[in-house]
Amino acid sequence: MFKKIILLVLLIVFLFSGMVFAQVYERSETFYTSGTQWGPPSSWNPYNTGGYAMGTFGLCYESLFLYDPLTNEYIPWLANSGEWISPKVYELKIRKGVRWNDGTMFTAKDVKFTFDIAKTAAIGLSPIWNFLGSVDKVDDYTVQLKFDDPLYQELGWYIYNNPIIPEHIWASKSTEEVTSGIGENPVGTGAYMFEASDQSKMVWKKNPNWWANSALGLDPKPKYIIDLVNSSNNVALGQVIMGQYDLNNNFLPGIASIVEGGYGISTYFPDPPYMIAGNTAWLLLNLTKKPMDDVAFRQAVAHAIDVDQIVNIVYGKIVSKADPSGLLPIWDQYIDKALVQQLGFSYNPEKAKAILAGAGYKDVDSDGFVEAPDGSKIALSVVVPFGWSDWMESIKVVSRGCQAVGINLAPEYPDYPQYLDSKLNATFDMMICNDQQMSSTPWTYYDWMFQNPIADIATMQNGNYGRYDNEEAFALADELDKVKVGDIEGMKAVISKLEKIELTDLPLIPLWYNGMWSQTSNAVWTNWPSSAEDSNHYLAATWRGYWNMTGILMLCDLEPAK
Amino acid sequence: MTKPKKRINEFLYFALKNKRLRVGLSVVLFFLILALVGPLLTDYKWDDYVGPAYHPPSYEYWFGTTTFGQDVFTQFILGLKASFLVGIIGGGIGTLIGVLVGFTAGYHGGMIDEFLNMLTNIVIVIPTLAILLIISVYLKVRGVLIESIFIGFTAWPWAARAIRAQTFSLRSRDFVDLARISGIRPLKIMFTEIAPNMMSYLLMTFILQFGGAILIAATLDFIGLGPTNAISLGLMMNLAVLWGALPLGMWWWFIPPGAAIAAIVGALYLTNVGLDEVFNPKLRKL
Amino acid sequence: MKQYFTRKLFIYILTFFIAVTIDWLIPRFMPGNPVQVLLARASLHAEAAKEMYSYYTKAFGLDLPLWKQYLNFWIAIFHGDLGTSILLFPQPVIKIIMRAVPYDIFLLLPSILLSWFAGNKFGAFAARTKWLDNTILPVGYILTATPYMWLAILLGWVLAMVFPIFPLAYASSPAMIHSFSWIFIADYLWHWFLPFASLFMVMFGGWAIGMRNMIIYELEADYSHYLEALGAPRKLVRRYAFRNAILPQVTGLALQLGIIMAGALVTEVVFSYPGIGYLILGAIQNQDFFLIQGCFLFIIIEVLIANFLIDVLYIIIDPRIRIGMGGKSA
Amino acid sequence: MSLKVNNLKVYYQTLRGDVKALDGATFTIADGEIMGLAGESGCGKSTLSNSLILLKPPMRFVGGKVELDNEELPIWDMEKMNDFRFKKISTIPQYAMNAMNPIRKIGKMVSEILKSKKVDFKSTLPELKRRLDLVELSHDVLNMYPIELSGGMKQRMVMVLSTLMNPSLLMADEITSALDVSTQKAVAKMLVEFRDREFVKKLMVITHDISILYQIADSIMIMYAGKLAEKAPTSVIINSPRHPYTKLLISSLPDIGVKYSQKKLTGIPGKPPMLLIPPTGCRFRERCPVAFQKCLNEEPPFVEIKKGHFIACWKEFEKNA
Repeated sequence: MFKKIILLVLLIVFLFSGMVFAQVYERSETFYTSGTQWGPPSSWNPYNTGGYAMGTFGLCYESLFLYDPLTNEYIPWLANSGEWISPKVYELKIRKGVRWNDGTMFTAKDVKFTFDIAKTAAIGLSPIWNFLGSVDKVDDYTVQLKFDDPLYQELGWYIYNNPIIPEHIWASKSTEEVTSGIGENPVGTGAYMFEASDQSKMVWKKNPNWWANSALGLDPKPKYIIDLVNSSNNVALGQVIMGQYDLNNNFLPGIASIVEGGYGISTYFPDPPYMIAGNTAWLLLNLTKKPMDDVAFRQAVAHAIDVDQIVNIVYGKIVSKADPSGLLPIWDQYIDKALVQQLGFSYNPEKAKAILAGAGYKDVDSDGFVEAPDGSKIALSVVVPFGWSDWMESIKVVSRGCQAVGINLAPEYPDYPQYLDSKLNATFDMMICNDQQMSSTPWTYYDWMFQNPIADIATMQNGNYGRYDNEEAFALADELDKVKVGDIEGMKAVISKLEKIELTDLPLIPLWYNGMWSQTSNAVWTNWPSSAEDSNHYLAATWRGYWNMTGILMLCDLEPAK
Repeated sequence: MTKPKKRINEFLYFALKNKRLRVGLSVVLFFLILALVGPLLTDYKWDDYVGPAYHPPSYEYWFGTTTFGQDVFTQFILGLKASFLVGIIGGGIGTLIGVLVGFTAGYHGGMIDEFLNMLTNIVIVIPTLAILLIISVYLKVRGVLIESIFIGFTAWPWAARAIRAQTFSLRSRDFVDLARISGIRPLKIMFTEIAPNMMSYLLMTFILQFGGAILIAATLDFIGLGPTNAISLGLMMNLAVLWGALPLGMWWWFIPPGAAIAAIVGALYLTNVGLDEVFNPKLRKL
Repeated sequence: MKQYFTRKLFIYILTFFIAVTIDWLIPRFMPGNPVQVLLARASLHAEAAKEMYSYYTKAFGLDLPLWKQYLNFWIAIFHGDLGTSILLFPQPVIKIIMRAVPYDIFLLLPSILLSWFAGNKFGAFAARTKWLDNTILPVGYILTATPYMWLAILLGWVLAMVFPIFPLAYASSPAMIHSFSWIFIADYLWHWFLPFASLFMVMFGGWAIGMRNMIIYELEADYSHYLEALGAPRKLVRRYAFRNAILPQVTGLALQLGIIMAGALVTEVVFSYPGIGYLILGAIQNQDFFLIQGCFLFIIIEVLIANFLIDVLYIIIDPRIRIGMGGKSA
Repeated sequence: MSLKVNNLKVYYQTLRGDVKALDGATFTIADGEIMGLAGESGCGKSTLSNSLILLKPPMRFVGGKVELDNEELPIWDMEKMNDFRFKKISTIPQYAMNAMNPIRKIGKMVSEILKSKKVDFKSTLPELKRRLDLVELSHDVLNMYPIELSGGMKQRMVMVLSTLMNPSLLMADEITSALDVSTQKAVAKMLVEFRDREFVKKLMVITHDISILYQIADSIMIMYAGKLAEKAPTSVIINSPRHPYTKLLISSLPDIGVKYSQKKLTGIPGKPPMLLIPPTGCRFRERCPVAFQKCLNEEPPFVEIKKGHFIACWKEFEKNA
């Protein structure tokens, strides 16, 4: 029996002498990535927003514009230009000479079709029809969007976040197929085409006659892009170290030490926080419950949390502390510094205690924890989903901080559905949450923060889970939506009002900026984006929605390693 | 028939003579003592941030530190404690149920046997993970105790089978028949006539259940179905993998817990064989 | 014989029924509802989310009364329809599982069978061979006492990280797409080895010990003594003892299956090996209840079939059962 | 031709030291003789029979000589003995009920045993069948598994198998104890028949049941505490025993057929000495009604006081003298 096993081993060894490195996809022309796909690739439907295979939108299907969050610029893509020819009419000039990868010409009718289909099928673009009147094709390369009451910021988000689909293929699909079909054999205008997929990977093949080659002189270097299904942290980290990924977008604990450790692994910033801030981690407070409904209490909590400990110990410095306004660094220009200076909070246990005392929170029964002014006991919990290791560590810090100032707050780790349920139905006390990714406008943030009507929060699933009810705030959020995209001053004006409300009422407490986790290897590809002067400043991320935030340009700037 | 007392002395005699038993027991005892006195050797809680992160074993951190600078030794000690708890409670419950079911089935036979057999088979086949999954969602916090009880309630089938077989062979012995004829109640017979003659067997069953419970617990903890409010050896491995201890070369984080489990359970098995050789004259080697 | 089987069959059917019912409960018991989870994954815009919610609720038939859902579940099962995955929406669960099953079969069958044969042979060999009994068996004890995942972690760490001889993860190299080329098969085996080895070793220890203890009893049994008294050579005595000792080992196999499955699960997790085990963990982490459900249903069926086969095998190799069924008795 | 046992010493190894279970036995069994061996349990009779065929730990060969048909038996050597076992010397064990491999068809088992002893099964088969007829077993048993046979059938099957090679010496250890009275008689008769048909030359029948011996044995040997007490033709032992122990033994039997070992020897206080450190002198003296000084110091030899009548007792020697 042992012989058998030994034989087996021998056999394997034999088979491998020489064969191991005989690969089907030539390493030197293949781009390995991971960090988006949480299970085997299973959908190539660009409208399956949360589930389409990595790259379906961005590599295969494309949008009218790209958006560069670091420079706050729109880059004409399938559209040459978009202009407001009248206050309510937005005219899109469509790029000529673009072909779908099945050879068919791409024209205005595809764009019109894409907008129209959002009317019948419930997809990400559908809400535009709340303020869009009609879509008219002027000629083969001109489309006009006629609005009843244009929401500029929102439109600004749609034009780079919505995949354009080919009418000649999608016209025949039923509404179900559009919203939840698998969408195999995707036909897009993009730089890559479907090559293959299996349990653990998705393979994209370069589209030899991609329009941008000639039109923009862009040429993505990798012949193949292989996206590997996410594996456990240790596997991912191990493969990063061994240079088996070119780009990895997983949250990898200890990556800092790897970057310093000289494995040829780099991140956008050479030193802390290493990563570009991708979203804000908030502490949500349930305002429908006592004592969270008390501003003073919320202020106390805000002052009680030692965010630096989370940043330094839990995350090992790969994240950074959030501005009290919670606005991401890319939106720095919108932050009203003076206001923050005046109303902002920071870690200060003494002040926290003072605030509590001042508001009548006293430790009556001297159990080390304060009671509410009305004398009732306070016993609260802060929750994150079980298994979200970094957050689980983080709320320990949060609760320790609160307990230190006398607030009885305990960490709890329910399974995700419980977490979600308590979030949607406002049964939680406090929880961590980071729903909003970076985008073209702070409006997406405030829309999320001040989502209304409160009655529909559970089904809309788009923010304001603490049930903050303030008509003024709601109105301001809508007002911001109506500010023209280019009008920075106009936006600042509204945003500073929103910040004032936010900082005084603290409906939620911004804690830290989660990174746009991105670690790159120079083993096979070089010239990665970085903060360095001489290199490009695109986003090296394969996450859904990031290819069209300059991710695709990152591919074109790569250089094969010598 | 020699007198019980003399018999016990004899057992002790062989027990002390038996190398396997000596080795096995001393290893188990070593870890048990470590688990009991260990907490005195450390003044941290398992999740306190006590020192530098990624710190290899050193004088002040015997087993090094975790990604957050938690003391691995502290986690290890408390994990050990949890493991023994699971072993005793889980193993105990498992044995108890196994004994009850096995006895009743083996003693009564017939329909009762049929039924209990069926029950046993069913419990064997049903994926306990599925049940645990459902339960776990309903318990806000899962503790070591809950886990142990759960394990106990799912791990008894093989014990039941083994004991059933034993009882079968015993119930036909004359001394049992005698008792039966003289109209003693079955339950009484079971515990006065049969049980004493199976004591050794029961003890060994318990030991095996004990070891089994520890292993199962480790598995559950590893896939995150273990305690949510305490540390355990399985959870240590889970965390180590979660935080990339392998690629970061933090061997001191994932080696001790597994090694301890292997050592303890292995020692238990060894003890078991030792006992077998002690109780079963046929196997005594001189 | 016949009524023996009918009885067995009855038990199996009952077990299946109960198991499936528990299985059905999984998504229903979970707080919150799957659709919300699904929508939460697809970060949609408010309006869209609202519409999708009602759409999916219908799609998953969650708006029906419970008893109807239960009924439909059974009907669906017999149509091989295990619902739609959330994690891998909109893929049907059955399809996902079918893609994963081969990996399990090629991993589990060899490791279980090889370790069983090797372990038994070896245990019998070691028994009553003093130096072996004292040297190798302790190792055997440590092996069976080793948590599956720990051995897997160790092997992975030593043979993939410290000395990168074998790959640390996946069932095939990232540069390969399934094909029946030699290169692929070689690559497959290369990735298969570590998971196989760790499973094999742990089980091997168990079987070896089990057989060793069994055979020692058998060697002391009356029939062994009689053979010795008749001056039968050691070989014959041992052969008889082995034949008798193997029987409980077969039952042991049936009893072990559940634990082995769990072992396979964690092993696959450690090596990111895309079998059902790995799928289950992914499903648990992403709360894909329908996938969890499907996987468990599959495990239940696998275990039941395996048990049944073992029952049959047992009847073939143990005359006592066969005759007992024939009605005759000693 | 005969079995000559000379001062055979076989001890039991225990952790506390050697138990002198068989402490110097000297006797002979002539061809054609059926010798019954009786004594309380633990007196060493099983040790004697086992040591002759299967002497293995914890039994230890200490000394003495065993000659079977003028050929010395290397009983201390497990391997060498294999040449004698089955062919020259054989046994019907106490546990005859489960002496056969439960998962082998009996016929197959027999053939495998024969093969292992380099005996051709085919040529032996007719004889085997003949003997099955003799013990009234149908030939089908060869195609059956042991559990398909009743206790008595198994018993007979083992008898046939054990004697198949016409051994010179056969030992039957407590073969009747597990059987009901009628079967006992049948089995006992068969033993005699086997002897008459010369399947076996001589037998040593160990039993609790003197009544059986009374029917079949030519001579009876009484053992006490690892020593031979008395050996004489059956009638003598039953009617005019000389050794005080034998006397008590016989007289204490209320009526033939009761298994006396189950109750204490009435009338005699005390119990057999520990054989770990046996007392000097006669081992029976503590319970012996007629014991005197000499018994205390010197151990009585086992001597032939009359033709075929051996005893070990100072008192009797004096009478003779």
